[in-house]
Amino acid sequence: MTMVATAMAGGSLAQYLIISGVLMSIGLAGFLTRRNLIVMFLCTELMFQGVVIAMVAFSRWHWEVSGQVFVIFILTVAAAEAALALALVVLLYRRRDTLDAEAWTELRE
Amino acid sequence: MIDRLWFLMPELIVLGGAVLCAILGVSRKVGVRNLLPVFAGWTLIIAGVVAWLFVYVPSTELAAVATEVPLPWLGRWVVIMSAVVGLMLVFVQAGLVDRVYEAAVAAGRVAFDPLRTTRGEYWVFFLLSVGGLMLTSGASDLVWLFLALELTSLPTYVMVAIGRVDRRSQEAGMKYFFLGALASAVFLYGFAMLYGATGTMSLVDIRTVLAEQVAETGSMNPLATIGLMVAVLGIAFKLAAAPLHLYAADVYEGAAAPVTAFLGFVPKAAGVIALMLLLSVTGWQEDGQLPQVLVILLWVMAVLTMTLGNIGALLQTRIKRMLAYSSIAHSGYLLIGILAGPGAGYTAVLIYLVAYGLSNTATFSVLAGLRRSGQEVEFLDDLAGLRERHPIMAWGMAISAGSLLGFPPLLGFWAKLLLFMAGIASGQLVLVIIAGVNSAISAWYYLKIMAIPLVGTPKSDAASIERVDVPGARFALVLISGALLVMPVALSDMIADAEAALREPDKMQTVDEDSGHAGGSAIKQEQPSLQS
Amino acid sequence: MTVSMLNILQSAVGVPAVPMDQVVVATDLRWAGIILLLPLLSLLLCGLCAAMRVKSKLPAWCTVACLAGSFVLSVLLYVNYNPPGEVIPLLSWMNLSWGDGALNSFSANFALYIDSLSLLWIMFVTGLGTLIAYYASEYMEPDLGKGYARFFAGVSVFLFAMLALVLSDNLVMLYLGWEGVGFASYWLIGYYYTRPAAVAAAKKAFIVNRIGDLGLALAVYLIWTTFGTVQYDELMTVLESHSWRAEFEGWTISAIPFLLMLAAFGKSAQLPLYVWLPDAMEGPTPVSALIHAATMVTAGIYLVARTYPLFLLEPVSLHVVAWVGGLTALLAATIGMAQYDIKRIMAYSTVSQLGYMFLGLGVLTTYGAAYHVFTHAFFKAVLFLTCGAIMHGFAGQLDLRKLSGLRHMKGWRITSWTMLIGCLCLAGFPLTSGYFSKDAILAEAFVTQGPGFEILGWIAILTAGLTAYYTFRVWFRVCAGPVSYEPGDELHDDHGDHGHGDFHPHAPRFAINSVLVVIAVGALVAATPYFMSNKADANIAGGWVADMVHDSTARAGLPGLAESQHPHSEEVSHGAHEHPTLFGMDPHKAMYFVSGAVGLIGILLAAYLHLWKRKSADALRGWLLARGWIAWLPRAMERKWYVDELYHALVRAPLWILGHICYAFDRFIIDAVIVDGTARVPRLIARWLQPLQSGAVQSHAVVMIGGVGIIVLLLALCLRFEWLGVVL
Amino acid sequence: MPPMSLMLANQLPLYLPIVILIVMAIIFGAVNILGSHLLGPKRYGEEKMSTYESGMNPIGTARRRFNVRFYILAMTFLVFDVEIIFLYPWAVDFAQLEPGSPEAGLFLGRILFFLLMSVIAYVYAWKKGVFRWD
Repeated sequence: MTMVATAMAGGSLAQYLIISGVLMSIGLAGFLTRRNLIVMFLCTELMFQGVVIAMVAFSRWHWEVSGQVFVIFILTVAAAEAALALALVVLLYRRRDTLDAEAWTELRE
Repeated sequence: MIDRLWFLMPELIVLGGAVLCAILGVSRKVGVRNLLPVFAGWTLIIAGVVAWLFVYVPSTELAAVATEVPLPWLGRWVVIMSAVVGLMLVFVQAGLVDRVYEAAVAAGRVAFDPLRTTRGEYWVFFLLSVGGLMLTSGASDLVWLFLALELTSLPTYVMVAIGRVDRRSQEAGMKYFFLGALASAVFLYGFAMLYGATGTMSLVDIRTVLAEQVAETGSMNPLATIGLMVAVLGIAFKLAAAPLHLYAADVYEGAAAPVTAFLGFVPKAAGVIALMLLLSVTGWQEDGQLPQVLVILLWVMAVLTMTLGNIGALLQTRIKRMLAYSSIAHSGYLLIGILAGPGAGYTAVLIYLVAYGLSNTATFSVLAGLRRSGQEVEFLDDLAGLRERHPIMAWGMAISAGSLLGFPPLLGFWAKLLLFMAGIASGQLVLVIIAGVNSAISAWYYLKIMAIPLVGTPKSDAASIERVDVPGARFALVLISGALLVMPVALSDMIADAEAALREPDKMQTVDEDSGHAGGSAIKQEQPSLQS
Repeated sequence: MTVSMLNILQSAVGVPAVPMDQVVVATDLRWAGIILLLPLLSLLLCGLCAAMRVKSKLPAWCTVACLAGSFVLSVLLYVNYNPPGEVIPLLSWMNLSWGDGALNSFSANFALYIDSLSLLWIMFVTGLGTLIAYYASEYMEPDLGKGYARFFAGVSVFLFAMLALVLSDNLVMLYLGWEGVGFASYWLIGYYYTRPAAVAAAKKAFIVNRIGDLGLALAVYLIWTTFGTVQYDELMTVLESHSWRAEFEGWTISAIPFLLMLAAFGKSAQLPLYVWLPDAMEGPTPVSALIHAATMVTAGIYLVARTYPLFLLEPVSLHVVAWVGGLTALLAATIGMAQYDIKRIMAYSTVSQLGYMFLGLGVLTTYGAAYHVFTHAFFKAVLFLTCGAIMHGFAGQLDLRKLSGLRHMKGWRITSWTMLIGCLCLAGFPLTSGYFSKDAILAEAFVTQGPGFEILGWIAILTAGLTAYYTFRVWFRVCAGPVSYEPGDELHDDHGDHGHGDFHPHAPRFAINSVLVVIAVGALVAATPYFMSNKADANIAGGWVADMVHDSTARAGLPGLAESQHPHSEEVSHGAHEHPTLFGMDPHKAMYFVSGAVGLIGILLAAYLHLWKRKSADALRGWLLARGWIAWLPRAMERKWYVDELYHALVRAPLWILGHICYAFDRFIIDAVIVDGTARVPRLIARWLQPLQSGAVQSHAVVMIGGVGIIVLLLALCLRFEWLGVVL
Repeated sequence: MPPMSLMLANQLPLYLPIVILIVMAIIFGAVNILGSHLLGPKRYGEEKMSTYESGMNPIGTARRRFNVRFYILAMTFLVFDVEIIFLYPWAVDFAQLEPGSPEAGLFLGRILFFLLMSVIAYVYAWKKGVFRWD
């Protein structure tokens, strides 16, 4: 375990950014390809977490704490969004009995 | 003791009003629930007056506090603007939200259930969102900017969904929420890169660090540049600027007309102000130049936005969709001002926001004030012959659409003129010419909006269009139409105020050193004096 | 780092505003503001009448009274003003200054600029406005209680805007008036809004005018940045001070006249923006007479005359003005020859005559142009008003093939004879007013030196002949010959139950007849200013009208003015060195004979083809159409040289196509292909792709993210970023 | 700066313990499943194939709707849950301030304001009837 800790302390920033980018991309790909509203929402959360990892990594890299403060706020806003998404999903499900994003295409040109 | 919290006074008042609305909204008494719009309105009035008379009065100690904020006096303009336009929106929305449920309770068909009423929540979200817009103007760091933007947009998602009981409004809310969350993630990623490149969250410090980097390496840090680009593109969602504009048509159409009036102004204004802060502080360096990449980016966005918006509006028959596309086009015009930069460009943007916010609210107040067999008016042609039944509505529509088109002598014309002049002055002649051509294209559909209610031949079933029984929307319409006609008289005052709002902290401080308490006159000393 | 908006203005202002020495600020003439206020009052009264649903002719009388008041005050103003020009401040509006010194300021106030040019204009605008409003009180009778008040409100708005345009002392107020007359014109062309053609015509007029307005807006801005002021008196002072020229040799000097020209061509219906004017005839005839013949369309001439010193700085711009004017005159005349709708013929003749006026401006004879504006206002108003009387009486009949011999019909004699007077003037029949004003322009085309001006002169003479021909084609067909007529398709209610067989045309009554006679007499009398002595400068020809221009901003365009009096037009030569001749005579003298002869030939040709041998006109047309080598000519003339079709192809169609491409993209690519189309893609791919592009949320998201990605990638690649690896 | 692949290669040894852990976990799982599959007796019957072999028989479908109050309660929980995130950093900082100083008072005041907001949220939820369960 000490080796892991060493990696955290002196490890390359690139690795964290790659993880962050991968999370971001997975979230994006999921958002674009999945049709279930809840899964889509989870994917946006995944993107937020990608940002969070980047923030923490940069914060550590610069040895400056405000990045981590930002993370706390991002998590809070993400929680608020989760509550909102939950309410919205319940509302939509009651209306149509489905969570398929494709069922909601009444508004268009 | 003057603390930075002092600057937050109007926002705290709005927060207090929101709390009050939340608690009163679950009251069992109908009278109390009906008072909510009144509370919301007074909250905004008090916030505006406090900002006007007490908060942004320059003094030495306040100026010392203000140095951490990039544009400390911007709040004055934004808070008062939000309060004024917000008050108009209160009139437009009052009594129109949650009608079905409240009517059922009043008729005794259902028992009152605090869990099912949404009137209180609506006004809470309304106030919070307006408060978010006010907060945006005071942002000194990325965290604040992010929180203010989210505070502005999160409530709007709910307002869209609960604004009326309709499948389409729920669909609109869903689309708005999901795409909004996506856009938030995008601009957050941009913020993260910006932070990574500079190692600080504070906007002022970011500028210093970037300037140092430019001085060392001769060009801007690529990571910071990409970060800024991504952040700008993410914030473009709030403005409904291309390529993140597609949601606007669907959401505006799906939401209830009073909510659409709100959507057309508050999130857009917040986005514009966020862009102003972000770019003025990080983008423009000491040499007065924006990095070439950002210039190209904003240029392309502006052209795409106004062209796609206007062409989209050309072929619409549904009036809300048409206005949605037109509001996209207006974002494109606003981007010209942003591109023109601090000073003339931003001054024009501030004035344009007021003109656009008022005119937009007025057009939607017509739609909010009319019903056809209990439903909203959907097609433009339905308004034909409106003048004969409801002349005030028809003329108000003509004046506000004329102002959106930029018809002299209405306020919208002067605002557009200032924007274009600022664009030319900053060397963006081609962009302004494109905007002029776009403006000409937009005449096509704006004239339709103006002419059909006034001189159109009514359809056989036109009689079924009725006014709603709440006079708020008409009241707002008359007020705004009058304002659009009268405000150009005070144009030079407005320019002076807008310029004063854009002062940077250091300059303000020098003014205040010798002027003691009489802060109001201190502002006037450096701004253009008005002779009459 | 920040650049204040006012700083930008400041940096652009480099010219010290020299205190003006000539133009006097006259506060004692402030009552002149009432000239502007009276039409506003009339608008207010008409609005009240409309609101109270007045069914009588009250709105008409209100308008006539107010306009008559304006006219009287205009004449009083002419009597009372002091020659070099006066500024009458009314209301302060924009007075910005930033810092000390004269150069750090911008003003645009509601103030009146009174000089001979603006006085000439307001006098005929208010005078004709009064008469035509009186005429309209009878003409608009069928609309009593319906659109009557709306019509007169529109006329009042127009008069107010037109007077503001003419009287303004700065370009910003002129711009307001400019937009105002455009709006009033839109209002009145679309008066019969139930007719799709009228609505389309109104829209067309508005949109075409907007193109010109864009030019004016840009020109005002450039003038401001270049000269630091938009007020005429300061502008002229700056232009006349020699110091500024060394500093300002920028591109703006060349651009300003061309932008102004664009604005003038839009408003005054010149190539290539003339297409709206013939369509504007869809409005009520008094409107056509007032706005689209006599007054509003001359606003372009006024603008050029007002800013003439700016044109003199860039001689090429004047050459362009001359050529565009000459070619428009010819083109419109040829189209007018082949039309059958008399009102449309008059519309094309207006375009053609406006072309003459621009030709006059281009060949440095502002007084000729102004004189022609003056005479044209009268005789074209008469022609339109007679057309209107005929249209009114014959239930909308305007086809000259279906009307004949009005001269012999009871009650139509006054109409016929006043029309003859109008025709004679328009055709340039010797010793009529049109003859003198046209000669002044034609002769100067031969005198002034410029690229191909001699050719231009011959084109103008040819056009004069064509004008005489098509004018008398109308008169001989409609008023002369045997009596026969068919009613039009707009039977009023009182004729509603009559068939075509027992249709009785109702002849014009007192209001129309009296106005016709007064204006016709005016058209004849308009020749006298040519012989009245000019007080200001005995050296110049042209009589009293030359006097009118002499004291104004356009005085540089007076022939005979000594070279020394042209302060900054060294490049623009009047050709005084070698005096050119025409047929061995002084062009001014020769032109009396040449144009008189050409006009007579045209009239005789028209008499032959349309009075004595009416059959032969059709035979000639048939003969022309049968010859392959020439058949294109009559065909193109009848189809108006395919200009509308050309515009359709060049401007409207691409926009329409672009709009539909976007619509189709949305409909067939976004909705059909992405949403529905994926279902048809083979199942293997669909299983992977369908969720990507099916739901509407995701299709929006794809565009969003795709857009962001493409923009970021392109920009990043463009600027050759070394990728993120370098940063880390 | 070395190429990225090289940087990754340098870091790889650091991950060895994780790799070992993952490999061990896989081996453990695989051995158990394979072992029971190979060694265990195989007998099928109706009782054997039911969801809970030795428990109750399931009643109704698993996709039963839950009362919406569950969600509302969950959201209310979320508010107080997230609040904790802010209390921790505050507490850590507050401990370092000099007790009784005006700075500490302001610090305390701010967190009390923050808590007041939560209390108001609680009152609102209460009045809204979130905690009623009828």
